[in-house]
Amino acid sequence: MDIGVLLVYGILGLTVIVSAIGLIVSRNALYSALFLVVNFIAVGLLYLALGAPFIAFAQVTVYAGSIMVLFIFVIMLLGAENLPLTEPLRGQRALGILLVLIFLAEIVLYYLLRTTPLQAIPIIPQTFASPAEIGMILFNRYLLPFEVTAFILLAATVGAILLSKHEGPTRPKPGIQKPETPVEG
Amino acid sequence: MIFGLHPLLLVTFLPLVGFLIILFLKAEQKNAIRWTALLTSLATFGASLAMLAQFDPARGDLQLVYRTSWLRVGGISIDFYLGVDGLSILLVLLTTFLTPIAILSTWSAVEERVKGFMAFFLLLETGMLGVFLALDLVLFYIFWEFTLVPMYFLIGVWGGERRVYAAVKFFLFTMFGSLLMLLAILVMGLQAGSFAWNDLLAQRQLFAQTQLWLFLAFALAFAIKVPMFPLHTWLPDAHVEAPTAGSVILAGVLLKMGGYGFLRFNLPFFPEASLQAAPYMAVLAVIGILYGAAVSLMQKDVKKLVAYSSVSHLGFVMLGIFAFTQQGLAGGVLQMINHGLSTGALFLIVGMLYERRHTREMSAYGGIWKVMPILGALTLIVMLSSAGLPGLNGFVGEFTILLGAFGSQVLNSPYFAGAATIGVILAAVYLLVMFERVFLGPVRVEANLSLKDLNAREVITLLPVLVLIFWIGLYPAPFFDLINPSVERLVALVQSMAVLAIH
Amino acid sequence: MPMSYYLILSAAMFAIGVLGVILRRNPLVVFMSLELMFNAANLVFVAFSAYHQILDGDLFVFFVMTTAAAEVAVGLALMVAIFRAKHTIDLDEMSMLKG
Amino acid sequence: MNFETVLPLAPWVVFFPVLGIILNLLFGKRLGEKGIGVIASLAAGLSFGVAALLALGLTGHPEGGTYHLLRWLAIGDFTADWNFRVDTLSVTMMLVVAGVGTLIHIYSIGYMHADVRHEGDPARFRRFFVFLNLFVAAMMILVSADNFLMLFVGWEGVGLCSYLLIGFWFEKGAGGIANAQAAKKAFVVNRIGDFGLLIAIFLIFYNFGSLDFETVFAQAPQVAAVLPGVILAITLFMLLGVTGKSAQLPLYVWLPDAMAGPTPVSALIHAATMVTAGVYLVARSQALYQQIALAQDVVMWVGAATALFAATIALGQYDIKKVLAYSTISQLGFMVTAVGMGAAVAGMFHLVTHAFFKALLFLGAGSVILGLEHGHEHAAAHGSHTEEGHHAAFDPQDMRNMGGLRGKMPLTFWVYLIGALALAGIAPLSGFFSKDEILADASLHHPAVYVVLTAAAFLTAFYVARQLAMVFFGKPRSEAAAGAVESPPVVTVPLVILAVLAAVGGLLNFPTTHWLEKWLEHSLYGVQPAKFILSVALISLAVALAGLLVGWLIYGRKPLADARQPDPLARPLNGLFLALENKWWVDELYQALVVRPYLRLAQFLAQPVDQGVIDGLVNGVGNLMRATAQSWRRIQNGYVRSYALTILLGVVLVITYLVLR
Repeated sequence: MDIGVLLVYGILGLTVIVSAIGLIVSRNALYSALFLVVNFIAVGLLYLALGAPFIAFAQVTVYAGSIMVLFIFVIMLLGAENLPLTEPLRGQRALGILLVLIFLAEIVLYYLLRTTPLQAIPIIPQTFASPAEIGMILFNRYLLPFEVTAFILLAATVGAILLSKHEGPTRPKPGIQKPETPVEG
Repeated sequence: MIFGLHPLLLVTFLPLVGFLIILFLKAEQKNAIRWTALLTSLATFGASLAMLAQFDPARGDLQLVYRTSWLRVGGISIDFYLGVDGLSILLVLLTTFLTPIAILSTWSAVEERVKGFMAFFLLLETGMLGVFLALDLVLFYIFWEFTLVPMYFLIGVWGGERRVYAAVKFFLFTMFGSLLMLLAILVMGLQAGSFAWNDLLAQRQLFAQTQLWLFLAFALAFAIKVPMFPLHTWLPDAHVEAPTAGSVILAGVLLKMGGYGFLRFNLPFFPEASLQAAPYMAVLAVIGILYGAAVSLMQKDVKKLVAYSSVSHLGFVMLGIFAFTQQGLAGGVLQMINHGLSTGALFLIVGMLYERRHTREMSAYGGIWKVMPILGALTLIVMLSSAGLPGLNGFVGEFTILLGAFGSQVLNSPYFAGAATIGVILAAVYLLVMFERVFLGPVRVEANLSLKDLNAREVITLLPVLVLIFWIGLYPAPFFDLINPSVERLVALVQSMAVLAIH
Repeated sequence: MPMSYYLILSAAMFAIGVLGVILRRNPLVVFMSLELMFNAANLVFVAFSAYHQILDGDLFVFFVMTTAAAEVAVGLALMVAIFRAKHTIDLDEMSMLKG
Repeated sequence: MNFETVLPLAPWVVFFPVLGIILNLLFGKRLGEKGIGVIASLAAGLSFGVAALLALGLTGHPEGGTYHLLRWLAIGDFTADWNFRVDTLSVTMMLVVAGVGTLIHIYSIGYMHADVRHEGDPARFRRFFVFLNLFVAAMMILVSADNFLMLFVGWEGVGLCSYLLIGFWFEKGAGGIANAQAAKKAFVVNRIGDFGLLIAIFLIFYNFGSLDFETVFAQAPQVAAVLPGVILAITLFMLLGVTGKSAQLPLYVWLPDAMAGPTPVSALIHAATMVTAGVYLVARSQALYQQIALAQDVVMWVGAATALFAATIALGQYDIKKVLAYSTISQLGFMVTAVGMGAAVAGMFHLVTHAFFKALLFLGAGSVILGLEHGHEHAAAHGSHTEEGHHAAFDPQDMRNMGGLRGKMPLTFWVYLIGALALAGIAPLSGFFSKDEILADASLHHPAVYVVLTAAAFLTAFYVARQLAMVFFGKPRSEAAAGAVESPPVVTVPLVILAVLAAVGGLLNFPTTHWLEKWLEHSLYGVQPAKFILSVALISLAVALAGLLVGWLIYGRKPLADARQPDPLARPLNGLFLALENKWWVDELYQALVVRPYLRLAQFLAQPVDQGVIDGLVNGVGNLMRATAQSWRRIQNGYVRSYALTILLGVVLVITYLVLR
């Protein structure tokens, strides 16, 4: 394989990992958000390389674009609070890191021991995963999930509006009234 | 067929019709709701009499069988399977007989949430009838558990001060026992490939190895319901807190489900295990008789006293059942009816007093016979019936049970019956003490001086019970005619097993 | 490119996301870490889609994205609501539902 | 009279009283006291008529017969029917019960008319007659039963009536509750006896295969030959029932307390009829008792001991009815001794004569009490100031408050005297003959028993003299006694009739004719001809006279001066008299040995055991669940990151499994 291509891939991969690490170690949530944008874009480039242009663009517009705007907006709204770095939960940090390492190791082990070896990804034809093709499948085979997704989005919208709405003076909730002592006899 | 319907279906589900009608009534229409409930339960009683008319007392097997496929789970058919025989017919009649009486007793006692009360009551009736009529074990279990729900609410909503505690205790205690029974039912059904009673009976050799465990699983559920010593402590709490009508049904019918369960399932399915367990069960029964009598003597609350007396009385029933003689078993069945009548009536009476004075403490009464002569006289009769006075129903049951137990080949010792006979003395002690504290002596509390005697409705509530008390006491032959053939079959079955076990 | 590269990259990303969820007390960062994990999964989907030359993987990514968007919207709204009530967004302060 | 034609009448001895009950319950309120009394008396009287017809029928057919009314119980091989047995023994009992019963019904019309007003609840007049009719019905069931189970029905039925009538004035008595407690005591003590009878019935059924008298008695010799122990057990358990119902040692304690009932009740139930049921049972079951000598000896000695023991207590009592009550116990002891010795005819003879003279004595005592109550009310109404302080405490039954009634109530005095002398055994009154027959039999076979019984007879005469002296002689010791008046004819006429019967009752089994013996030998097992022994008769007469004389010397010559003076015997006998006065502390003994331990046991079971251990165990399971949950709930610490870590742990574990699988 071409060394240049490999280099490009290497840089992309490295960007992904580094930005991810940056995300979780920055104390300022705003930095984390920016690292995440970088990460998304790098992953989006990988999608392009994997012959999925539609997904790549969706990734950039939906994730790196609108969702991140949402994040940054909320960060601004709530104030980028800097929480102390001390860990109040005993053993959380050590145990967390340990378990994650085990997890990684196990994944690798599983891949090595339990799966048939995978070949390289074949050359992808130009027409594969074109937006038109995706649209065809989406509105034929995946019509129902598509509609369901739409419904989920609608529900999320309504929910988000309701949750963030400022509540007025608290109204008594229509609950169960305390029963009077029934006459027994 | 009655109106083109199978009589057993009609009997079982008629209360549900009333339940549905009540659902459509407004909560404020209290009288309409009461009348609907009363008329429904009376109609059910009528239907059960029609069932009785079609019942052939000479046959000891299952009659009026209704069977239709209901569910299929994993290749095993669960049938909607109803039927009646001599063991269950009197209990069905007792249920349909006591329900209208209990409903009538609530006429002025329950003023709050009448709609819910009556709705639950009719649901309860369907549940109880289902228990006595179901012949498919899964169906039986469904009805069995189903009765818990309305009763739970009757105690928990319309009960006394500690109603929630009592309701939860009642629910969990009985639930605990019946879960093991469910396991046993599943084991048996999966092994035999059917849940129908007669299929399982025909294949009972399949459980020959495991029958002791299965017996214990069933017995635990039934013994809690009966309740046998030492599983009885839910009963006083439930009785004390339950509303009057609830107590009547609880004592009158729900407890009988335990005894019936032993007769219907434990003895025929696991005869060897039953024979093996008989002495132990008899010991518990006798302890229950004496213990219940002693403990009830010390109660200050009338309802508690009656509740503990139930422990004592049902000890007799269990002794009769595990004597494995015809007299013992037939007496046990009849004694269940007797206990339902006399204890039910006692609870009605306590309810009538409570409605007037709003206390159940015996110290708050005294000399009531003087101010309420009608109630005094009626209570006397009921009390004596409970104490087993000859000529009244209690004696017939107790005597036949004791006679059966005395010569039982299975128990093989007259000491069981001898010790149980002491319970007859002790029963007189606690009942007379109760009667003395409440009805005799001078009127000590001023509030009691102005008590009104029973009104016509209350007399009508008690009168049918009294008629039966005398009828069974003086001429029980028709009742035994219904019971005997089925009991004969049961005894023959168990005896054949006993012979096999010896060889 | 060998498949394994993508898988390892994805696994690493996922692990980092998990670490973020477990170690960070800022719920916003936790959400971002969750997004990271989604992305890791998405990457595998897309990779296998290309490997097998079947489009279904891509479509799943599409669904994951929309669901993630919905989740973020609701989650952030929750954060705003909680912040209004408690004036902090420290996850460790939100432990009222303890036994 | 053809027996076959009268036999179907047999159930009517029960039906008539039941009919009376129903009529009185339905219409009594409208009819008034007269109507109630007439209906009730008529019911008892018709019952007597039926019994008399049956007796006439039996003269031509002395073997008797059985009338089948209804199948009662039939389960498997066990059957019991409502069968009425008509033979000489049962008809004798019927005649006594219905005869004395009818007289007492009539007497009660007058007595209760006054009593309900004295006690302040006239509405209870009807209730009294309902109970009285119920008693006659139950007693008739008892004596006409053809099997042990039906007998048991009557047996407990009369016990119930006893309970109801003792507690008739349930709000009266010491502390307002004593009457009710006396009633309860009677029922419970009787239940203890009934326990024995029940066990006996079970044993009979399993060893004879039937409860019918005919079948059981016919097999008795065979069974006794094989299983003598079983017969012994049957007879002794039966004896327990007898001691309960017939107030023998050790279960006699209820009878003195039973005097709380109205006096006619004491006369009918607690003297003449019900308490003799035990004697009847042993007489009826002679076929069983005569198989086992030991059983007979036990019965005999129980009777003899009771006869003497109760007689001693009677010496120390002041209540006119209590004296009679202990005398009844003592006389029942004579009867039980007789049937125990196998002299069933003598026992039955004494039963009949005792019914006459003891009913007479009780009714006479009732007449005295009525007179005193009248005098007391009269005195109170006329504003006597001296007694004001004692107004509530005045006891019209206390003999110390009486005295000198001979002049105030002459008719009552004369009939009472006849009854008392008959009780003392003075020839030629009825008591002499019947008691003599028992003594004669005892002297022949059981000299020790004879001595005991003679001693009892002496004491009997002594306390009779004491009572006569205290009640009728001397001068009135209270204003009530001074103001006493003779009772109305409705009270005195039955007294006169009973007095005649008590006087001539001895003719029934007069030593030369032996009518009763010839009559009863058809239905009694193993009747041996009674012998009249002149020496015994003379000794018994002498003893009776001596008793009367000694009693007269102590109480009659120098009567008590006032109500508070101690008994003349109190000083010479000292502690012994205290023991007699306190009835040998038997009640206290039972209280300490039986009642209180049982109450303590019950309390122990109710509180620490039931609520503590058993319910504690149940609630303990619940609490255990709660405690477990309490400790496990810490896992739910509320930190979402902690939960996330746990999820990760789960994931790791799952993958571990997948890798290692």
